[in-house]
Amino acid sequence: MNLKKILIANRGEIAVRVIRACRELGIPSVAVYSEADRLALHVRRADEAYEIGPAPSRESYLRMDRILDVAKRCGADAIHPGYGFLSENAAFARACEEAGITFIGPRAETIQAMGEKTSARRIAVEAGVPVVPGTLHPVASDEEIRREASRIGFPLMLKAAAGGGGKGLRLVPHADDLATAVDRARSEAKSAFGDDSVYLEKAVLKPRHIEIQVMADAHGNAIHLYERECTIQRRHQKVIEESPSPFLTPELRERMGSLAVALVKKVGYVNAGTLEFLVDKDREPYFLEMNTRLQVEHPVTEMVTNLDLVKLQIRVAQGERLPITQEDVRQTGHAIECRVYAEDPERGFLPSPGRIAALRVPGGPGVRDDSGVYEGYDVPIHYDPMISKLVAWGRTREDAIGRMRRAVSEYKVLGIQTTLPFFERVMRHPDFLAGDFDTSFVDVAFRRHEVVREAPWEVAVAAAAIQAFRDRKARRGALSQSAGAAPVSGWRVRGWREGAGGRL
Amino acid sequence: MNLKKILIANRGEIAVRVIRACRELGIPSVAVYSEADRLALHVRRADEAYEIGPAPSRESYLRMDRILDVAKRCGADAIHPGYGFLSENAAFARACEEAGITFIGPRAETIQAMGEKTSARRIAVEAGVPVVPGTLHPVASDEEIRREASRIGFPLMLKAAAGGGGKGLRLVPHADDLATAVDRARSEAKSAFGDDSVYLEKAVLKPRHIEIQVMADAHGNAIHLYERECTIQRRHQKVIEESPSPFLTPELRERMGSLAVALVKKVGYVNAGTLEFLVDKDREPYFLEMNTRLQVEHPVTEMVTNLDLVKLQIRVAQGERLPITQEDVRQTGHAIECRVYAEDPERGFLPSPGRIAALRVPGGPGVRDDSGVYEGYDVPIHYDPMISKLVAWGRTREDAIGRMRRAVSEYKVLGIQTTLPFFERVMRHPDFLAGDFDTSFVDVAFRRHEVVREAPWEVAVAAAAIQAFRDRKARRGALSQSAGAAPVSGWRVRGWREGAGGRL
Amino acid sequence: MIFDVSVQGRTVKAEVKATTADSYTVVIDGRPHVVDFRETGRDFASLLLDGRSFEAGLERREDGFVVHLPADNIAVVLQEAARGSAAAHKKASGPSRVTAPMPGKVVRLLVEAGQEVAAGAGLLVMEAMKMENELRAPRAGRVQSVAAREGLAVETGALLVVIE
Amino acid sequence: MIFDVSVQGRTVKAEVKATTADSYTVVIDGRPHVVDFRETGRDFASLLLDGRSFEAGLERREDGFVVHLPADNIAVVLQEAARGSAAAHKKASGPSRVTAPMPGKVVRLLVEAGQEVAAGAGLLVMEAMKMENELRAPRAGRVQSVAAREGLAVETGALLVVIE
Repeated sequence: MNLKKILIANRGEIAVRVIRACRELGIPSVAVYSEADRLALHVRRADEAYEIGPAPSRESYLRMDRILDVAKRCGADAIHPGYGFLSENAAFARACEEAGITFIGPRAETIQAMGEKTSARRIAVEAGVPVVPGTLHPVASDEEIRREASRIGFPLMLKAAAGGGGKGLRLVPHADDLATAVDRARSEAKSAFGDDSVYLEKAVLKPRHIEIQVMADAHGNAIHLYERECTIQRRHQKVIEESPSPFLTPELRERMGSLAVALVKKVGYVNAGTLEFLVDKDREPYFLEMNTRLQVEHPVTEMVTNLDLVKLQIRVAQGERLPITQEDVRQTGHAIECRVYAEDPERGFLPSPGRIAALRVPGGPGVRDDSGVYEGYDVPIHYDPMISKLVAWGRTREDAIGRMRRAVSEYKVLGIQTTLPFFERVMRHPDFLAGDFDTSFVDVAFRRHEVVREAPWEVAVAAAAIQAFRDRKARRGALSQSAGAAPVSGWRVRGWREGAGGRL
Repeated sequence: MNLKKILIANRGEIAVRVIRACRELGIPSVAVYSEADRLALHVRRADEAYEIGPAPSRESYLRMDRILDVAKRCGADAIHPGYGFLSENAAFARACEEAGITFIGPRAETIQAMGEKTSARRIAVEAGVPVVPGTLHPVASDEEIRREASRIGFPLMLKAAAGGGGKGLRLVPHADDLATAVDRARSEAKSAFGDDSVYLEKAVLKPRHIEIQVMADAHGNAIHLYERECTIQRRHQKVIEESPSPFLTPELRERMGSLAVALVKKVGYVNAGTLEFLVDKDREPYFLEMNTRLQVEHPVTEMVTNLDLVKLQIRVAQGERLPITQEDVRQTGHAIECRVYAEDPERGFLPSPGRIAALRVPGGPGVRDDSGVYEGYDVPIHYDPMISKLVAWGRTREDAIGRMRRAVSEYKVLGIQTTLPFFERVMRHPDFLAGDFDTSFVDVAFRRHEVVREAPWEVAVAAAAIQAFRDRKARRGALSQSAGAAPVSGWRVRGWREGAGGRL
Repeated sequence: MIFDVSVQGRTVKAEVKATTADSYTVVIDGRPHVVDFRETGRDFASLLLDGRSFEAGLERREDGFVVHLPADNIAVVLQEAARGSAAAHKKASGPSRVTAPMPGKVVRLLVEAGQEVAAGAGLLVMEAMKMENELRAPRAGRVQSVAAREGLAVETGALLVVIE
Repeated sequence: MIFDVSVQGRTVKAEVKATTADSYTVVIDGRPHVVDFRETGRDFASLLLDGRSFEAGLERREDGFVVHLPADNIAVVLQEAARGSAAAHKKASGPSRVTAPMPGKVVRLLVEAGQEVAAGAGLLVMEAMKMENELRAPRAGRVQSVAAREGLAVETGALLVVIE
C-alpha cells in the first residue's frame, strides 16, 4: 500500500522536515495552519494548505476534529503528527484509525501504554528495565503528593504525566518549594497537554540524559539506531545533542540498545520511538520515559547512521518491512545538533520573538540546517521558540565540533536574539571539548567558567561608527555615491531596559 | 609539522571551500583578490585578504610573484591553489618550494610529468594503462596538425596540452572544420592557460567520462576513493557528476581503481589527484589525462566516502601519513552534484552575469550547497560562471535524485539566469533516471525528448497580475495597508532581444 | 484592473479584483481563481489557490515578471489593457537587430556589411566569463550594418549587427 | 564625525573620516585604524583592517547597532559627540521601572503596591512561547506601583512594576 497524500498535523521546522521527505518520495503533502501561521514556512512549502483555527494551539493544532476534517476533505490518506501537539495523543491516533486514515506512528494502544509516563515505568519494571525510584502512578491530590514526596525524599523531580519537551517539569530542591512547584507544573501541563496530572521521581544527581532511538515495523522487526547524548539542557529542555555519547562505553551502549529493543518488542511497538535514560556518574542507566514519536534531535541519528528516519516512518506506515537489520546499522563518525532558539542567552534564555530582518544560513560540507523560518518572517509569540536545528557531522567528535564552530560563525540571524552566540561559546568550552559535563552545565559550570576569547570590539565599533557616519551623510544628502545600498526602511526598535532580572 | 597559515591562491566557491576547511581545523586563512573581487565571498570569509591586481586573471590570479609576495608579507607558510589558475602550474609549485612555502599539491616535477597531457599519456602507455589513440606530443605547426589529423581520422578531438575544464577543447567532425577549430582552441588555451599548444585524439563515440579520485602521502601510501561519473556535459564541460557511476560493473570499478593506484605509485604521486578515463559502449576504459589537483566535483566523493578531501590534502601537505588504508574506504549510498552556473539554459547556456537580487538556498537532510556567492553580489564577467555546486546524497541513486529534485525546487536565484531550471528537467528525464546517457545527453537526447511537466502557468499569471496590481495601487498611493512590504528600489531591466541565436 | 498577458507563447487576459487586503479574484480568460496572496519578504510571495500552495519568487522585469515557481521559472509579460493591448505586437517583422545577450568582449567579426547570410550563420564571436560564444543569424538576409568592433567591450543590449 | 560610544561596558570616543568612497580612518581612543568598508547587501558589510577581513551583520537599534561578527554579536551604543555625550548618563538612579522584556501574557502577580521586596525576589510570572518566566526585582526596595494585571497581554517595553 502506497500512501497517496500525507497531512502534517504540525508547524515549524518539523513540518518542513516531513514535507521535504514527502517531496523527495513524490508524495503530495498537506499543511494545516493557525491564523497566526498563514506566513509560516511549512505553509509555503507544502503542496496544499488549510487553516484550522485561531492562534492558541488548543483552538488549532490540538483540534483533532478540524484536522481530520481537512484530511477527509482534501483526500489525505495519512497523517504525520511530528512531535509535540497531537503526536502522543492516543485518542487522536484512534480517531485516525477509525476514520480510515493512516496515523504515521505507533498504534493508539501503544501510545496509551508507553506515552503515559507512569504506565511506561510500570511496564519497564515488569520487563526488568531499571527505573528511577518514584511514583508509578499519576498523583492527583496535593496531600498525596506531599506524602509521596517525603517517602522519596528531596531533591526530587515533578513531572507532567502527559508531558514532554521539558514542559511541566520542575526540580524541587526542598520540601518548602513543593507547593509552588506543583502549582506551576500543573498550570504548564494543563496549557501544554490539556492534562494536569503529575508524578514524582527522585532527582538523580549529576546525571547524563542519554536516549536510544528505536524503529520497528508491523511484522515484528525492531532495531535500535544507537544513542543520543542530550545532557546539555537549559530549563530542563535540551539545547545540544550528539551521537555517539562521549560518555558511553561500548559495553554500556550495547546494553542500553538491547534493553531498548527488548522493551519495544515486549509491547509490540511499531514505527519510530525513543527511550530516554538517565545515566548516573557510576554509569548506571535508569529508564525515564518513552517518546512514542519522532524526536527533535533525530537528525544526529540520521547523520551517523546514514538513514532517513522520516522516510522509514512512512515506509513502515505503508506496511513495509524494515529494509535493514540490526547488523546493517553502523554508527559512522560523530554528529552534533544545536537548537537555534529565538531566545536571548545573555538574559537567561528569555524568549525573543519578532521579525527576522536578515538571515544567512551556513552551507558547505557536513552541515545541515533544518529551519522553519526565513528572512522577513515574524517569529510568533504563540509557539515554541525553536527556529532551526543546526547539525554538523565529522569523522571524529573533534571534527564535528570544528565544523559546528565554523557553521555557527556563518549563521546570521538579524532582528531577534538567538542562542547562536551561546553555541559559539560552548564549542570552545574546555569541559564541552573534553566531553565532561552533566545537566548542570548551562546553569553552573558554564557561568562559572567564562570562556576567554579575543573579542574584536574595536572592529564592532569601527563597523558601527562607519555605518552611522554613512547613514548620517546619506540623510544629509551629501553621499551621492552610495547607489547600491537601498535605504533601510526604518529603525528597528527594541528597548531592552533594566528589570529583565537575573535568572529568568 | 603543523601549518600555521594558509593562503588560498584562488577565488569563488573553491576558495570558500578551502577557507571552510581551514576554519574547521583552526588554521588562519588568507584570501587574495583581484580589483573586480573586493566584494567576493572568499574575501569576506577569510581571516585576511590582500589585493593582487586588476580583473584579468593574467594580471592577478595568475601572477605568481604577487601571490608569493603576499604569502611572505603575511607570514603564510602554505598555499592551496584550488583548481584552475595556478593549480597545475609546475613553475608555481617550484617557486613555492624555493620560497620555503608548502604547496598543497603534488611536487613540481610530478605536475610537470602528469599535468602536461601528452607526457601523461606517454607515462600511462609505459605503465600499461590503455589510452585513446592520438598524438603523444603537443603539436606545434598547423602543417603537422593536418598530417596527424589525417593519420588519426575524423571525428577527432582537439585539446589544449595545458588545459582542463573544457577550455581549449574542440570536437572536429570533418577535415573542413579543422582550421577554424585550431584557431579557436589555441586562442582559448592561450587566454586560459598562457600556453597555446594543442594535441589530437581520436573521438570516442558515445563515451562515458568516468574519473578515479586518488590520494597519496609522501610516505609511499596511495589509495583510490572510487569513481565519479562525469558524462553529462555541455560545451565539453561537466554539469552533473555522480558517484557511483550507474554504468560501472563492480569488476570494472575494481580494475579502474587498481590502474589508477598503479599509475600513481609509479610516478611517486603525492596529495590529491584525479585520473580521467573515457569508457566506450563496450565498457573499455581509456586513460585520458590526470588532473594533479583538487577537482570541482570532489564533494560527491566526499559524500559517498565520508572523507574530507581538503583536510586530507592539508594533512598530507603537513607530512602526515594517510589516516586510512584502501580497506577503510567504503562507497556508501549515492551522491549527485549539479553545477549551478550563471548561464541561461534556454539560450544555449549563454553566460548571465549580473546582480543576484535575491537568493534562497536549500537545506535539510542530505543536501550540501558549496556556494561562492550571496544575495546582493554582482556575478562578474571576468571569471568562470559557476556560482555554486549543489550536492545531494541518498541511500540509493533514486533517493539521491529525489533529494536533488527537492533541493532544486527550494533553490531560488533571482536577478540572473542559472542552470537550476535545467537540472529540474534532467532530474525528471527518463534517460537520466534510467542511467542511460552519454556525452551527447545535453545536446541531443535532452532536446529531442522534452520532458512533459505540469506547467502551472496560470499560477504564474495570477502571481504576476496580483503583484502588478499591488504595485500600481501602491504607486497611486491607494494601498495604505501594505506596511510590511518595503518598496522595491527599481525595476530590474534586462532586455533579452531576438538574435541571441540558437546553439551558442 | 485588466491585463494583457503573454506567457509561454500564449496570450491571455487577466482581470484582478481585490476582495480583502490579501484575497484576490483573478479571472484568467474567463476562468476565475480565488487567490490568497501574501508577500513573504521583498521578492517572494505565498499564494494559496483553492488550497493549493505555491511559493513564488517575483523578479521584476521591464515588461513584467519572471515568476520563480518550484518547478520552473516562467516569464510573464503584462500590460494594463486600458492602455491598448500592445503586448502582442512586439514581434514585428522588418530588420533583425542582433544585440549583445550579455556583457562581454567582441573577439572576432565573421561578417561584414553587405554580405548575404544564411539563418544560423556565425556573425561574430563574443567572450564572456572565459568562454567564447558565437552569435548566429536569427534568419537569412543581408547584413545591413555591423556596429560591433573587434576588441571592444559591450554591455547587454548593445547593438551588434543588423540583418535586413 | 566624532561619536561617544558604549561597548561591552567600555566608553570610548570614535572619530570617523572618509578618505575615499570606501576607505575610512577610524580613530578609537586615539588609536587610528584604516578601514576598507563595503556594503554587501542591505544589512551586511565587509571590513578590511590592515589586511584582516571581517564580515559584519549590522542590525540597527534605536541607539546604535548590534554588530554581528563571526565570533559574537556586540551591541554598540553611539551618539554624535557634538550633541553632548549623553550616552553614559543613561544608567541613572531613582525608581526602577520593570518593563516587559518580551511580548507575552501576565500569568500571575506575586507582589502588590507598598510591599518591600529583596533584590531577586519574584515580582510576577509572564508567559511567552509556551514558557512561564518569573520576572525578578533588579534591586531591593518598596513596590511603588504595579501596572500589570493578571491575564493581560503586554508588548515589549510595557511598564509592569515600579520599585522605589
